Amino acid sequence: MTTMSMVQAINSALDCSMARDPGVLVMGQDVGYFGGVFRCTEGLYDKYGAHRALDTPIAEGGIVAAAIGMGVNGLRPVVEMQFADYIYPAIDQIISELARLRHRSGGEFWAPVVVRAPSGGGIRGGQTHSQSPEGIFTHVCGLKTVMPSNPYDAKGLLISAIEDDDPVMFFEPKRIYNGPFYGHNNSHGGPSTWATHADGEVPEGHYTVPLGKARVVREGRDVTVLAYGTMVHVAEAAIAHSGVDAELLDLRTLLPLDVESVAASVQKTGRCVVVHEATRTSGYGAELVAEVQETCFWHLRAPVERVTGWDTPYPHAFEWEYFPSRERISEALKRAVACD
Amino acid sequence: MTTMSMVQAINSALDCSMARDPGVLVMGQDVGYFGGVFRCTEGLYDKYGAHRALDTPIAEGGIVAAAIGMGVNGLRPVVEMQFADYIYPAIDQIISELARLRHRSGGEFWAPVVVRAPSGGGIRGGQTHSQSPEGIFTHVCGLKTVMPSNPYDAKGLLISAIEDDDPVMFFEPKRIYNGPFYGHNNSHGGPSTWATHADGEVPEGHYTVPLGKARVVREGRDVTVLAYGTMVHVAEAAIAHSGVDAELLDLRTLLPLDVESVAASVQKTGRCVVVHEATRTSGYGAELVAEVQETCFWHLRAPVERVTGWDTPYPHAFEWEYFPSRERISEALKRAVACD
Amino acid sequence: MNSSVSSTDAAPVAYASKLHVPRASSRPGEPPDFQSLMIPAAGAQDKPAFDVAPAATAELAHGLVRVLDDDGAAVGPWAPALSPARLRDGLRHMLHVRAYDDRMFRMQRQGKLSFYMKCTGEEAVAVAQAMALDAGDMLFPTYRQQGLLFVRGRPLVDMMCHCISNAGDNLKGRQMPVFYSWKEGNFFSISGNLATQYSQAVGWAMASAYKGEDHIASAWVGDGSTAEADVHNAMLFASTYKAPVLLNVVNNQWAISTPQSFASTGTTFAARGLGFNIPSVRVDGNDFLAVYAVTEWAAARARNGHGPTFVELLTYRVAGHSTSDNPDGYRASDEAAAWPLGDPVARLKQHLILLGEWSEQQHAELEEELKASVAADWKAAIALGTLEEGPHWPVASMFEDVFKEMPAYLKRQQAIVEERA
Amino acid sequence: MNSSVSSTDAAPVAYASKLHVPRASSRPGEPPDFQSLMIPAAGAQDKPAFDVAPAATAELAHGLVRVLDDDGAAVGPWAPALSPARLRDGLRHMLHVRAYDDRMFRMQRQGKLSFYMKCTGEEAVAVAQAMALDAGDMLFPTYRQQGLLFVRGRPLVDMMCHCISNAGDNLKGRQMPVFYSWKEGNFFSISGNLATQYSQAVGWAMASAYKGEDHIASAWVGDGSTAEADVHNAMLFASTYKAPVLLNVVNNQWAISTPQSFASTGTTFAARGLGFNIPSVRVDGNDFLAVYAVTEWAAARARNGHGPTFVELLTYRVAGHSTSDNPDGYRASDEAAAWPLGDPVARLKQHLILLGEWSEQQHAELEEELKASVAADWKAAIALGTLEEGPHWPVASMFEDVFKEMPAYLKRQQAIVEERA
Ligand SMILES: Cc1ncc(C[n+]2csc(CCOP(=O)(O)OP(=O)(O)O)c2C)c(N)n1
Ligand SMILES: Cc1ncc(C[n+]2csc(CCOP(=O)(O)OP(=O)(O)O)c2C)c(N)n1
Ligand SMILES: [Mg+2]
Ligand SMILES: [Mg+2]
Repeated sequence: MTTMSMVQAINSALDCSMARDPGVLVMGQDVGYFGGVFRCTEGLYDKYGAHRALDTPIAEGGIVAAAIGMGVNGLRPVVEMQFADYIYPAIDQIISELARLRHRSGGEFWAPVVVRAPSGGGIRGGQTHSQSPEGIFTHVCGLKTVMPSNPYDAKGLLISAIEDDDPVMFFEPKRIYNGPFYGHNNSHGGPSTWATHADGEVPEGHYTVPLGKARVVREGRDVTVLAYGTMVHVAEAAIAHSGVDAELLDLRTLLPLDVESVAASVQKTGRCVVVHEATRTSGYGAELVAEVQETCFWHLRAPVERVTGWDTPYPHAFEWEYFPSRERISEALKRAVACD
Repeated sequence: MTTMSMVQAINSALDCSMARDPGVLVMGQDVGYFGGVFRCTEGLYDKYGAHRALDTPIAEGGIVAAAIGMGVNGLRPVVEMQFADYIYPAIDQIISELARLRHRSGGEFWAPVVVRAPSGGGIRGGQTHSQSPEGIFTHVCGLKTVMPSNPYDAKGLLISAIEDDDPVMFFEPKRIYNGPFYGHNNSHGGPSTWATHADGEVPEGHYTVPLGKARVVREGRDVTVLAYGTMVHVAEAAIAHSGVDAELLDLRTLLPLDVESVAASVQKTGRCVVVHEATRTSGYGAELVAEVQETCFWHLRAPVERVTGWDTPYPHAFEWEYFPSRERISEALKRAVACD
Repeated sequence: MNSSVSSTDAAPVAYASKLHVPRASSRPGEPPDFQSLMIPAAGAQDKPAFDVAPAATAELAHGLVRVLDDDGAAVGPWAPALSPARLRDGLRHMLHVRAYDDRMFRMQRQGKLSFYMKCTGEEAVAVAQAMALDAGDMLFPTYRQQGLLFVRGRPLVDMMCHCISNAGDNLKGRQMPVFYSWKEGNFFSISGNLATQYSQAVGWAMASAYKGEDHIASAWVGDGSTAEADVHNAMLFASTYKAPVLLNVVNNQWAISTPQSFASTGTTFAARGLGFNIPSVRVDGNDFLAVYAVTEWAAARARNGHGPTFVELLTYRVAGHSTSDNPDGYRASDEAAAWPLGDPVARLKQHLILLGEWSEQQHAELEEELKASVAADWKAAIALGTLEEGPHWPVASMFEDVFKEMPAYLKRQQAIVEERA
Repeated sequence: MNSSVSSTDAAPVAYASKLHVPRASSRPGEPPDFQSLMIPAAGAQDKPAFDVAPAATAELAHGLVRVLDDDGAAVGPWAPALSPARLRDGLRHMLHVRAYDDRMFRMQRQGKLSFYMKCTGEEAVAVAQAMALDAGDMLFPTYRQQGLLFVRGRPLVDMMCHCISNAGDNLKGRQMPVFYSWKEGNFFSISGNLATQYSQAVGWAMASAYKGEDHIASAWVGDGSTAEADVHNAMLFASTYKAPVLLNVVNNQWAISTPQSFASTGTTFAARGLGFNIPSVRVDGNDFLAVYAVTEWAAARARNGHGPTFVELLTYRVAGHSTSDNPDGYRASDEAAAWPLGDPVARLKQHLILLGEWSEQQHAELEEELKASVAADWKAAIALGTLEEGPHWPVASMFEDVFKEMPAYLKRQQAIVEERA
């Protein structure tokens, strides 16, 4: 056991997977010699060579298409999109091909491709380095969608994703690549680096965290908070800040959603707040509200509220006003428990 | 006043718009000489010439990009995607560019492009000629999303869309291009061609139907049905079939949603069923459920239910089992009113 | 120039447009015009070494490799060493495809299929290419290379069962007709989305090189579909990583109603390959021998580590695009007859007769035989179910294969369907 | 070949890969290697007529248009007729850009900007091209053509205000630094998404032709970004409709850490234009006169109805990609010094001195003057607000311009933000 940042944990997941299976390779822009703009593939080029830490042209659609062909030919490519914002040129290959191949071929062909993409705000990247497009992919049948919130899960989920025979969209919240994050001023009192966070303790070897299973971060009685990625930590801070006895679920996998855990919690608490950084309208939060409403209607004692990014592009100068802050979540929690 | 099919009404909207404004042009695959695979641009080539009924290469991304450039240079291009299923190669230009341009340039540049696309099942087109991807676009800030359910609205909404200075995604339910449709066996008793349907009466000249306004198709007291496109008619048939006194709203514009009309209706009826043909998870129906739940929670007497396409690709042989049928909607209505 | 606007509404002055808009080789009422096609004589092109520099193929990319001359003789350096028996195999496959197409088209007209697409006039492309490739080579076709399946020996009954989505359909009723998939035959699942397979084929070939294997990939795309970004991606990746892949463009002059001039930019498609530093060849797609020879050469290049080859196959789509269109609505009805490269079946037949290895009578007999066998196959296929009456796969099977294992939420949806059934 | 696997886990045998993976011109610790660049002598290329056939530009696409020889003399048919005053303007603009870049880079290092990108070594590209275009021509640049703004006269204070997102930012604090937009100067909003502007520029140019106007468009893209599908779309549409557009590729050898060999397919970028039947020219991007001449020629072609021109500008990215990377991590630290085409500022200066129109002293004085004026501009900019302290645009302004008119649901969201403020 050692401590790792999320970047190191992802790197370790790739390393373990490449060591165990010669069919695993990483590919993408600047992932080879350079080790990736966020350093997630650092060292893999030296260790596994230019063929397995494969630099590519700047053509997201071509990268995913090539990965699909490789997947059909027995490899397990792990594609890095330099930013989730740049996934759109590849979306036809992802939606029309990668997601559908097994079904349309009656099970004859499939491509076990993982698409990794740093997402969310946190680097003052403005509207084209801050997006959270995960909701779009949850609308596409045939894709699994994952977003870890800490190093331990990141490594275990990524290894699961690589070993999974279905395609997986793996979103990495870049804001917590190098340390946990609790909101604007980081004044939660929690550990400020992964090195001192419990979930920063990561085994060096192979292990998996199953896809499709949420994690109860904190038990509580009065309201359920559904969150994933960075927002898990901000929600944790908001719970502390608000003094509300909330139960916090880290969904980890968005599709397939762990409906059982969600329903069990909301049926217990009778209230629910959904949090994500993505824009609000038709975001994944809408699906969560719909799901909760359908499975827990008779238990609900307050409207399920969404705390999300605004329905605007992510503005460079106003990251903090855009970001679903500890305060906004905290107010939603208080509104929820005020209902009875 | 004359009667028109939806194809003719769309054609008439294009004709009127081109006649009034030399900056309006239609462009896309087979839209020029041939008049479009669904005949929506028939006659425009002869009337307005090859430059204004512009055939294009088979490159959806290139078509939308060119349209954006044209829009920036003062034209109002109306792009036809041959099928909504083929919109994905253009999605980067739509999401990253068309939708964002006005905002990112501080209002300096914008492109008033309309993207028309036949969507939904109905021609045994299998998974790549039957999709309803509208939900994805409602998650993208900066785009308006429209889907008409009849010739009158189709023409009026399309003219509004063309005259709008914002980009508009305009989805045309191909199943009702040539006649209304009430479900599998069409045994609703309603008119079977637009020629005998009230909404098939369409003025020949210019008129508009405003974007962002829903239409009450049928007033009712016990449950609100939210639908758009083909499903409006199927819902109408289901209401008749079930005997439930339902209020039916044809949303017409999905974004911006006419929340006022939706809320007013659900607050009156206390129950709501949401219907669409698109796949269920994270579809636009999720947003509707979330919205209803947020604005009408204290009025709800039953869970808001979604009746949608299944979370699978649209299967060639099983169109009817896939399609949200009159029966499935009807059962949902009965379940809703059974709650109290 | 824009026509002037006429309408009931007040008509503002239209612009005096200077935009260039490409033209078609013919439109209804116009005479066909294939003047702009460069068609050198058979035997005129050199055959370079396998390791030819891309730039040295400029002549091949702008010219046209042809082997069969007007008399049916095989001439020039590209004439392949094919035995009469193999040539007769080729002829049989082409006739078989044609008989199949005719039957299926008629069945569609009778409502037994929802849709169909013929490859009439283009049979040499798929048949000769499949014969020049190895069984272990992976095929990434479009809907217009049904000939590949015939050469690789797929039972016609299986193809038909797919086309009518019956209980014998290996695609479980999910796909439209003609979007075949056949793993056993290394024939990749055909996508409804044009050109996506092109860049996937390159990835497949990269994986083959990555694994140190000798199998190559071959991909096809239509002239119109070359406009898609996937073709760019394919060429870029193939050239960058020297992937062992054949990138074929089947230039049959039309993309539904849109002429090739909306994709060719006024030069040959093969020329585009040169821009990506890929050796590129333009070949008479109606000349069985030429197609075979070029494919054999390109495959050998790929297998020996010389990377990709870009091949334009010049041919003509004699039938409509599909059962959904009538080509007389957008091109002169006598255009096919005016096509200067003739009919691939007639040309190979002429060659075999010239060699003394075939006769009109044998030909007529073969046509009859194949017609009868296709009819028998059709009977066998519909015995396993029809589109409208079934039996089909169980409806609930549509929930399978979305994922390898069905997640709980899909099981719940499946249960609803099963309840209703 | 794969390196062998070493790990704590049991290591299965890796494949013996045959995949070709391109190499870089240098990596840290290696000597720079620009052998494979073809660099003919200045004056060696012919200058064709405006209506040259695309194929006839093959020499230009594989060669290199150069005007300034080693002594700083302007030689050959491409030497443009530029007055000493105009040349001094060009020199001043390039030095101004350099002074601006230096200042902004330092300010970023001090935390006053969130991010910055220099164009050091590439100043001739944007400056000479902007000078060769008309004010009414529309520019579709990348983040590395800041020189265009200098030539068109944008106040530096405005550029700085954008970069620090203060109250004077015309982009209202929405965009990252360097993603300028300037409608008044016909300078299109720069996108974070690479290459998207390239195909939009073609649409803009098509609209110009559609309206019967004479304005042309000019678009830029980096060597790495040529891999994006938009570049393919741009070339295809530009050639198909003969759009009046200049399609420029700024080949500065690197795309972040990735060498141009991952995009060039081993030939010139200009060669790709030939495949689309577009006249194509490769030009010494560090030769102010050559860049000017080629741009002037291409612009005249476009304006006179001869359609697009594809231009590769061969240059070198002297600085890091942005403030976020250190190039010593992925290329030899002496690579810039080994770049065979020198520095564009030094070369134009040498030329002017040779003409007797400039001196070392004037040069030094100009550098001082520009440094001082940029410093003054910076003061004026931060007086209008800083990134961290403001004043900024009102926070609630972020809800504006999503649509032309704000819909009710956005007003509701805006109200929440206003309440909190
Ligand atoms: C991405 C995409 N866009 C559009 C279509 C609709 N479509 C189907 S076939 C076709 C024409 C293709 O022409 P070509 O590539 O020349 O092939 P051919 O049919 O002539 O063999 C079009 C536009 C599609 N299937 N996929
Ligand atoms: C679609 C997209 N993919 C990836 C990126 C990330 N990215 C930004 S700049 C860059 C390198 C571009 O290199 P090049 O085109 O050579 O231009 P240069 O920076 O050298 O001027 C990359 C990969 C992006 N901005 N957009
Ligand atoms: Mg074709
Ligand atoms: Mg570069």
